[in-house]
Parts: sequence; C-alpha cells; structure tokens
Amino acid sequence: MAAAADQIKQAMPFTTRYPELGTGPLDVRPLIDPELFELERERIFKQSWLYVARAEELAEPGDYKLRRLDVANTSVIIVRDRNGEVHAFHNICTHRGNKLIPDQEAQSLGHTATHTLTCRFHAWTFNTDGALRGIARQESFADLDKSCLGLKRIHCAEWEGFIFINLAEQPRQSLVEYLDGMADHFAGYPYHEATVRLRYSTVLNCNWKVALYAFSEAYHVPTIHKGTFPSLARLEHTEIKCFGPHSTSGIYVPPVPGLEPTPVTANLGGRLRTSDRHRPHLELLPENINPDNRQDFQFEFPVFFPNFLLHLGAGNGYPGMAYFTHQFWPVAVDKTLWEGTNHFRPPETVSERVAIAHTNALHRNAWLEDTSTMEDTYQALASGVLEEMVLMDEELMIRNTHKHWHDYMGI
Amino acid sequence: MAAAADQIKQAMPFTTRYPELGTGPLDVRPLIDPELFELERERIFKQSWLYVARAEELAEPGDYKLRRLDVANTSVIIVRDRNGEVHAFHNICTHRGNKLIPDQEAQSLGHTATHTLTCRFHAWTFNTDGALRGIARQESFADLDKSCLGLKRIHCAEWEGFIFINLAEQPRQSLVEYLDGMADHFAGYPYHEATVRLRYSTVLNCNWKVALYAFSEAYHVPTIHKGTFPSLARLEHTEIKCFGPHSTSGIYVPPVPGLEPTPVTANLGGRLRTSDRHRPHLELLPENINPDNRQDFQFEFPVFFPNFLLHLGAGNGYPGMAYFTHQFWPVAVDKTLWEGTNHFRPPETVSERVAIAHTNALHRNAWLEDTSTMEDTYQALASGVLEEMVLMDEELMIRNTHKHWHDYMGI
Amino acid sequence: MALLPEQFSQLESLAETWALPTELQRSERRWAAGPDDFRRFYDAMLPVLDQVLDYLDRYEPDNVPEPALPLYRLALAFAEAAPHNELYDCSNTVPNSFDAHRFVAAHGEIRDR
Amino acid sequence: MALLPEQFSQLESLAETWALPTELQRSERRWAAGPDDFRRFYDAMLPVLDQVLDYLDRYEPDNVPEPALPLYRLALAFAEAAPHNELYDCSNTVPNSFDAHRFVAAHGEIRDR
Repeated sequence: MAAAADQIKQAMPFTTRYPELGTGPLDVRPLIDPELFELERERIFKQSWLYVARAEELAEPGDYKLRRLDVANTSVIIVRDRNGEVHAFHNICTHRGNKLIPDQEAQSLGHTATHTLTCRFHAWTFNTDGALRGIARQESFADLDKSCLGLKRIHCAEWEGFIFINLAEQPRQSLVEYLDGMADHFAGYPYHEATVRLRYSTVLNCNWKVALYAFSEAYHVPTIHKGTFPSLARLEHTEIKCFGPHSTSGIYVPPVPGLEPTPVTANLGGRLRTSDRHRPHLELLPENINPDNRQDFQFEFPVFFPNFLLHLGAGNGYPGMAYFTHQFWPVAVDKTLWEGTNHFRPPETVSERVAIAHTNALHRNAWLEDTSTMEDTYQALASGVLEEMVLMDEELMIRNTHKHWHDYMGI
Repeated sequence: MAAAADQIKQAMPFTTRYPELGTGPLDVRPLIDPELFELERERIFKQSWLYVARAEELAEPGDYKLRRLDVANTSVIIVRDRNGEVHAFHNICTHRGNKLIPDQEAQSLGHTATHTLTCRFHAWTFNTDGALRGIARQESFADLDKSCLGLKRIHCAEWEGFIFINLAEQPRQSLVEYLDGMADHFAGYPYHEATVRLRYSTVLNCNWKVALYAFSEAYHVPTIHKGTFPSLARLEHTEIKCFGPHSTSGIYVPPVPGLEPTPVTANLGGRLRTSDRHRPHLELLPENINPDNRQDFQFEFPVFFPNFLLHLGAGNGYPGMAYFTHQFWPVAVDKTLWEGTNHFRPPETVSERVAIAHTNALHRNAWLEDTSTMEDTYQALASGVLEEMVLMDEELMIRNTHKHWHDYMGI
Repeated sequence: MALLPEQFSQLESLAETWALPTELQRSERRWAAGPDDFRRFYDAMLPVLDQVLDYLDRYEPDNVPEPALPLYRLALAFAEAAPHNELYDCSNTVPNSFDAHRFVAAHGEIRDR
Repeated sequence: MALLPEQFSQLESLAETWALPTELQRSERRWAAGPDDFRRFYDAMLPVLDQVLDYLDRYEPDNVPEPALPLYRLALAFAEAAPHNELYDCSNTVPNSFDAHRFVAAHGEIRDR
C-alpha cells in the first residue's frame, strides 16, 4: 500500500498535494445532463461572483455596459453614475417588464449623456443610480411608491478593475472573500493600462464545462498547437495551486535550441519586444507569479470559478500581449457562448499597431485550434458511453473545478 | 384613509369604478409559467367562445375555412352547407384520424362544389353538414354504424357576422350571453360591407398575454408610435368599461395645431376621406360608441376575452379603414401567433385602391413598432426578476383581463 | 420597350425597379432601397401623383389592362415607399421596429392586376 | 489612380485586393485566397516590410491620412496573412481547426484608419 501511495506521489506531485481532491476518475454526467444544467443556473450561476466588465469600459460617468446572461434568463446593465459609482441592475423596466435597453448583442457598450435610462415602451426614466426618476403621466397611477420601483439591483463589486456581479439575494461572501487566495496572487499588475481589447466569440455546441476544461490544462498544447506554435512542443506546466474553487499555475517554455522565429514574426514580434511600452515587463508581475523570475515564463494560467480565465503574461509570452481572458457562458446544456479577449497596451506607432494585429492573429488562430475539439468531445460524451474520465497530474485544475462544482451543486 | 381613497379616485377614475378589480400590482407568473400554460389550454381556450371567421369568408354554400388551433392541438373546419347553415367540425377523419384537409397555413379558405369533404387517406367522404356520406369499400367493414361516424361537431354561433366556436362539450353560456354587454355595444355597424381584408401575421417569441396586454392600452402610443404617427403624441383614452371578462374604451385624438399631414398622406388619405364610400361614417357607429359624436374620435378599442380585439373606426381614424382586428393564438408558453387584419370597403377606383394600400402600409408599420417590444418584454419577465407589474388608470383593460383570467383558471 | 405611357416617360427608370407585381416583391425592393433610392422615387412621383392616379382612374381596379399595369404597380409601390421619406428619414426600416421580414402578408404573393 | 506611394508601386496590384478597411473584410479575402495568392503577397511584402512600416510610422496610428490608408491596410492584411505562409503551408485555413467563419470579432466591422 505504501509503495502504491509512493508511486502515485511520484506520478502526481501536484495532485497528491491536494488529497481532498482524490486521484480517481471524474464522473461525466455533470457535463451532459440537462437536469443538472437547470440546477446549475440556480446553484452555480446565481450564487457565484461573475466577471462582467472592465472598469475602463465604464471610464466616464454615464458609460454603461449591457451584458446578456442567458444562463440566468436575464440581461444586466452595469453603469457608472454621475458620482462615479458603478451599479448593476437587471435590464428590466419595473412598469410592465420590458427590457430597458434592447440586447441583441451578448455584450455592448453605451453612454447616456443625461445620466438617465429611458424605457422604449412607455418612456419610464431611471437615474443611473437606479432610482425611478420620471413616469409619463404619473398622475394616472394610484398608490405608486416610486422609491420601491427603482431598477432591480444586482450585487456588484470591483477588484483590480475587474467588475463582478452576484445574482444572489444576499451573496454568501464578499467578492474578495470569494476570490480567496487569487485576490492577492493576481493583485497589483497594471491591468488598467491594457486598454486595447480584441475580442472573439462563438457559440460552441457543447457544454460550458467541456470548453472550460479544454482551456484548463496545457497537456493538449504540443498536439493541438503544433500548427501555430511549434515552439510549444515542450512546455512546463507547473506551480499548480488551488484556492478554494479557483486554481492557478504557471506556464514556462524553455527555448528550443535551433528553433528560430519565422521571419515576419521575428520582425513584428521583435518590434514589440524592443518597445519600452510593449516589451516584457516581468518586474510588474505580482510577486508570487513567476516567483523565480525565469526568463522563459510564458504566462500565469488560472481558473476563476466558475467561468473566467485570466492569463497574465506581462508581454513575455505572446509578443506585446499584457494579458488575455476567456469566459464561458452557458446557453443550454449543449450550447456555450465562448468569449476570448486579447488585452494590449495601446500602440504608439503604426508599426506597433501592425505588430499587435500579428500577435493577435496568431493567438486567434491558436484559439481556432483549441475550439476544434470541443464539439467533438461533447458529442462523444453525450453518447453516455463513457461514464468517467481519467486525468493526469497537470490536469489538476479540472479536478479542482469539478470537485467544487459538486460542492456548489450539493450533489 | 379617506384622503388616500380620494387620491386614488382622482388618479384612477376608471379603475376605481371597478373596485372588484383592485388597484394593486398584477402578478407576473401567469405570463411565464409553463405549467399554467398547459392549464390555460383546458380552462380558457377550451371553455371560451373564440372568433374564427367572418360570415363573408363563407359567403356561398360549399365555402369553408380551415383554422388551425395549436392551443387545443386541433384544427377546425368552418363550413357553409348547401342549405346555407354554418357548421364547425374538428378537421379529423373519423376513420383513422387523418386530417381531413391539410392545414399548413394557420388559416385558409376553400370551396367544395360537391358539398362534400373527402379525406386524402382512404377517401371517406362527408357532407358539409358533417354526416358521413361514403366509405370506400364499405363492404369490407363489419358492424359499421355510419350515423355515429359523422364529423366531430364543435359548437358554433354567429354574432354580427363574426363566427365564433366553443370547444367545450357543453358551453356554459350561449355566445350572446358570453359576449355580455359587448353584444349590444358593438351591434349594428355594417361590418359585412368591409370585405377587403389585408392581414399580417407573425410568430412572436412571447407569451400570448404579453402581446395581448401590449395591444390593450394606449399609454405606449406616444413613445412607440412617434415614428409612424407623430400626430398621436397626445391622445385621449377614455370611456373605459368592463363587461364581464371583456372591456372596451374609446380613443380620441384632438387635432394638434400646426401639425399638417405629410404630402402623400394628405393626397391619398384625402381621397378616401372625400369619397362617399370610404369617408368617415360616424353616423353608422353603434349609439354607445363615440356617444358625444366627437369629430376627433379615432376608434373604439375593446378586448374580447380571451384573444380578440375589434377596433371600430368607421373610416374616421385611419383614412378609409372601417375596422381592424387582432388575434393572439397561443402556440407555447413563449410562442404566439399574432394576426392583425385591416378591413376596408372595396375600392371602386384605382386611386382608392392605391390610397387603401397607403393607409394599410402606415398601419402595418405601426404594428412593426408595437411588436418591437414584445419579445424583449417576455425575455425580461421570464427572468423572474419582476414578480409584479404596476398599472396606470388607462391600463384598466389589462387589469380586467388578468382578473378574469384568474377566475377562468380557478387560481 | 417603354413600360409607361409616354406622358410619364420621366418615371421610366423608376418603373424598371419598382413596378413589381406583388406586395411582397415591392416590400423586398423597399427593404433593399437606400436613401437616394427613396429620394429619387419621391421627388419624381410627388409632382405627378395626381396625373398618375387620374390616368389610372379610367380603369376598374380589378380590371387594369396589361399596358397600364406597370404604372399601376408603380403607384402601389409609391404608396408604401412614401412614408420612408415623409416619416423615416429615408431609412429602409421603420425606426425601432420589429423585423419587417418576419411579418407575413396573407395577400403578399397575390399579383396586383 | 495609384493607391500606394510611388516607392511601393510594385505592391499596387496587391493593394487592389488586400488593402481592405476592416478586419472582417481582410479575413474574408484571406479565407478566399489560394496558395499562389499567399506566395505572391509574402514574396512581395517581406523584402520591403521594414520600409513600409518606416513609411507608415510618420503618422499616428489613430490618424493615418487618407492617401496612406491603402498602404496601412495592406500592412494589416499582411500581418494576418503571413502566418499562412510561415506556418500553414499556404493553406487558407489553420490546419485541424474550428470553422474560422464562426468566430465573430467584436471589432471585425470597425474601419481601420
């Protein structure tokens, strides 16, 4: 027995550090069961803190963001009021329930110069702090307590410029409590300087956790990305840590002797690597990220439960890229809106702009490689043939998410 | 307390006239609950009188109309037999249950010169009075009592040329009893002369009551219709009365000084307003409609429970239009077939025909404005965020429908 | 060959694209129109609208003869297009409206003749 | 009339088909390209890439003047096209990948100027 335990410890050094997560296979049912999907709406997405906006997207008073949340059958307005405070409200007029702002796009930005939001149906008007301001023909309503008819507020909090909401009546934890050790681990990087956001999205015909799990390990990288990033044939996925339902890790890529960058990437990537603004800024990384200050650091690679990934490279991984994010928004048991965003500091020259387009295109292409497996995986799992899936040591973040998924679900 | 009551009375003169309807907010659940939707099939749509055809659509013996009724999982044949009597039958062959007539369209007209209807499956033939007339290879059936195998009859009655059906085994009331005060209120107008029907329909992704309620008040008009009818910025919605589950009201539009009709509308609308056939015929209105004979009368604006609106303008509202109707046919809790029809007297000249096309187009465009909120409203309500909705005085017809909906549902 | 009677020859190029036989086809033309299309149509038709209708009024509405059909259809198209000039700022949609393509006209594919 | 500054006249025919104003349009051009398209583009651009970028660097990225826009857009198109030469064997798709048409770029229809 002791010998077997030793063998597991040797094979799974990260996994054995978290004995509560076990070493066995994971059950597949949570990825395919429609009834569990209905429960997830209530028990996960209406209970967790969800990232919905960057503070710079709402830079000025009157700026707002509309975020559709199909998983909660609602859409949310995140708005900066005239005093600079950020609020979140259900996008629903308290008169007869029309959407205050039409939300054809999954997310969109807007601005109200008057600091009011007016319903298209009967012209009820609300202040950006949610108060009901004006009712057309108010005299024809009886007994109307305007103070009870403000927009329906949603809990909202900001951490490092990342704005999160929580749909619970009363969240069990504050945002910082919820973020656990992640709050410190990722704190202090100047995220707000990376204001150029290049976002791609698609609706994947798969469960949201199939997509999340595919983006939660680097085991696939040498196989899947040999087209776009042949340099990643050997990488190191290490420093894996769990903080409650969240987890994080580091990706390093030791240089491959003799493998030179291709000419255009050498030229354009080189321009970013030598610009003071876009060059690697390892010195800006929070202290527990790349703790040994390795030059071959690629990016920090976390999972924020339930559906947010924040990859921090500080310009050292993909040329010029400060960080990139993923989100996985459930639409149905077999439908997921994926959104991937590359965040750059703004270019100061045209050539930097062109170089950013190049890094962005390479990374977008890598995402086309990542997403190529997900619908296949889902279809195969949905067959029910496989009841369990086995994980290797570096797939630990999946193990952690899966465990806490069960805790949230109470099953 | 007395002061509060006085205040409500002043704010809500119509609402306080019907104290049994209350003045409080309405519960939202009936508009979004799938289980209640299943009950509605039985308790509302299989118990109420439903408008299905105009008598002129079945002008001649042998004329029939097919009306799909998804809410009752059936379709109905309304047919005029060789003696001129109108019958309604389930569109189902009594042999093996095939649809007697295919019903791809939600409604369609047909004619049988032989006064028989023959099933496409095995050629069983029925008379237009429902009797089973002929069975192919009858000798191969044993023990067949043809008199028991007539078409399955549905109760059917006519009022002012409007043909209604009732799916109940035994309707609780005759059609005229059911129509209550509406039967008199709308009686006597020559509806049968308006034989040009221009009908639009669409399937709205919303509950049928969301659509019905949006068309049951004029509070939205200044906001929603400012594009197509800027003249409606100020209108009077008055004379609101309830007759059992039904209700009615009048719409008046005092002229706005200085606001002239646009050139083409002045030209084409003017042609209808000065033609003897199409001009305003206020003198033809039933006596309790536009009782003060006001020249700024627009149209009478009723709700016939559960799903029929009959707007009577007599050529005085929209140029040349005798009346227009709406129906809201439930398909699923979140799907509704809406049908809007403009009814004109036939043009005698080409220019009248062109002018009718113009009035019709403007009104169709206004419907595009009306329907723009409904899917948004449904999505927002379906979130469950809003449990109640508040109503102003002139939204009283919604209040009345909602109250009687509860009575029919027994909840 | 000219589509329209000689006295309306200035409308000939409009008739080529707008004088369509069904409401659905005319609507599709309208949904595809740009601001200049609407302006050109309106500016050409409005001054002669009375003459066009007077000309057509020599026929019964259910019995317009073949040679007069393009003019008749042009007038019907104009009856629907004019609100885009007079109310919608020459946009091809009604502002803040439902998707017009989703409205089905029961009579939409019946030929006007 | 020439699209590009005179010293880049050898790129003129490339500019005619690649110098498109939005990422989406440039992507559609890329998805429609054949191996020879990629080769011709790459072989012509690579030797002058530094000159092109030096030329463009006299302007601010948000303020490239009208006459320099085709060259700017050509450079942006090249930034996205080059990986097809350097990594994908001049195929117009990424090997073993998801359908690129299904990825929606939030900025895809914004004009680069």
